[in-house]
Amino acid sequence: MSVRLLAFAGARDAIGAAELALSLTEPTTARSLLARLCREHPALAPYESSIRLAVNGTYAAWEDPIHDGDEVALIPPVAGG
Amino acid sequence: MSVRLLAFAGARDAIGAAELALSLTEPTTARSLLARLCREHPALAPYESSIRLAVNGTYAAWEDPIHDGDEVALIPPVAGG
Amino acid sequence: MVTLTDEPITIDPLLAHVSRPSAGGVALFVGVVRDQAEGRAVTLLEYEAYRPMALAEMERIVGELRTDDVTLAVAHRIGALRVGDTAVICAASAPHREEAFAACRRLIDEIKARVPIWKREHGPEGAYWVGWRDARCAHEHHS
Amino acid sequence: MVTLTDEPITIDPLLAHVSRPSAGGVALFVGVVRDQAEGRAVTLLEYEAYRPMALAEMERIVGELRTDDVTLAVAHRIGALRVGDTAVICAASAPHREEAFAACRRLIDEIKARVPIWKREHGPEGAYWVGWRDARCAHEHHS
Repeated sequence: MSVRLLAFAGARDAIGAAELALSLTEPTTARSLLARLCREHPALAPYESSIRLAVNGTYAAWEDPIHDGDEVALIPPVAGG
Repeated sequence: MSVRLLAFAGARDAIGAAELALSLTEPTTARSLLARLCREHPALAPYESSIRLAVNGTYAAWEDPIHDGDEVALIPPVAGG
Repeated sequence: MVTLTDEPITIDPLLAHVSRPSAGGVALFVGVVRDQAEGRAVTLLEYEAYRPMALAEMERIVGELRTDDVTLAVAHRIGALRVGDTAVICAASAPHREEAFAACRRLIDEIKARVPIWKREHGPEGAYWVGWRDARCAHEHHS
Repeated sequence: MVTLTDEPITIDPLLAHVSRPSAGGVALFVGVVRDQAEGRAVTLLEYEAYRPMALAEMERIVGELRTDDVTLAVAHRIGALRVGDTAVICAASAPHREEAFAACRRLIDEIKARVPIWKREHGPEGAYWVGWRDARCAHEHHS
């Protein structure tokens, strides 16, 4: 099972990539996916509690499951306007 | 002592004139001038409590004295915007 | 900036007037002639003003609401306006949106309460001055 | 009407979109790049968006706030903006000004809270993502 990960703004800088292909080998929720990314990318970890996840263009609840083929985005604090 | 009286909108219709020259023979306040106009123009009387007076382009307090040469305006409820 | 005119009014000159490098937000209000008023159809509104006092009162309101941070502008049109025509535009700029919204709201509220402008509504049932019928024998007393 | 563009944005298309014969008031908000932020000088703001989601989220917000009486429009610009450039315009029309102001205020508040747009501030002290520094080790917990 694989998902496409997008990272924006400060989250992109912390991960060092705007886009990653991730393989998931076990059932994963939005929360566990963010936790995994913070383990793999220590520069992201200090921001864990400030980042929201969007799945396929909609904010996800933390317990939402991630499915094969989903587009998952790391949404740091927004600053439009 | 004389003043120039201006009347607008419904007050002008009630008085039948947009402008009058008034002679004042005794000390007059904004309140007494309006009272006199309501006596002289019965069509204006039902509106007495809704009309404000302006003297020389500024809303007057009811006890303000009227002076020779003043421009006094009858201001019915305003409806701009 | 305060304008009272028989000509159509537009937003751009007001927006330009209130723009400041330190102002991050501009709130605007555009008052437009509606096709109805309290259930009655409206075809035309005739606006008239006590012109010198209307200008002076608008200047006084702007002077009262202006601060070091808040800049305001207002334009009011008079004459014969049809449905969809713009009667009034208010603009307020401020560093942040809260103050801009608050100042713009105050500006239009004060203008509607104080500026000597009247409108005669024309519809299928005839023409009359807005607010005049309700003013007859009002139960307020002078104080 | 929801617009996300790299080009300059202007009020007129939004005003035209929200105009209705029954709408007597239009409230607008124009968000402009300021010359400072929290005391720091600003020379340039680089806006970026997660474009498809930003558009979808703006549509969702407009859908939530729209009623039979209230019509809304929003345009957001992204890319490199200088001091004085317009970043966002919100418009809301309603029969009366109270609802128009309330809807416009809600619209810009929700946009700032929810739409995935970010800005990198450039000034004498370098460049950084607005809000990112403050997000480090924030004490909120996921729920």
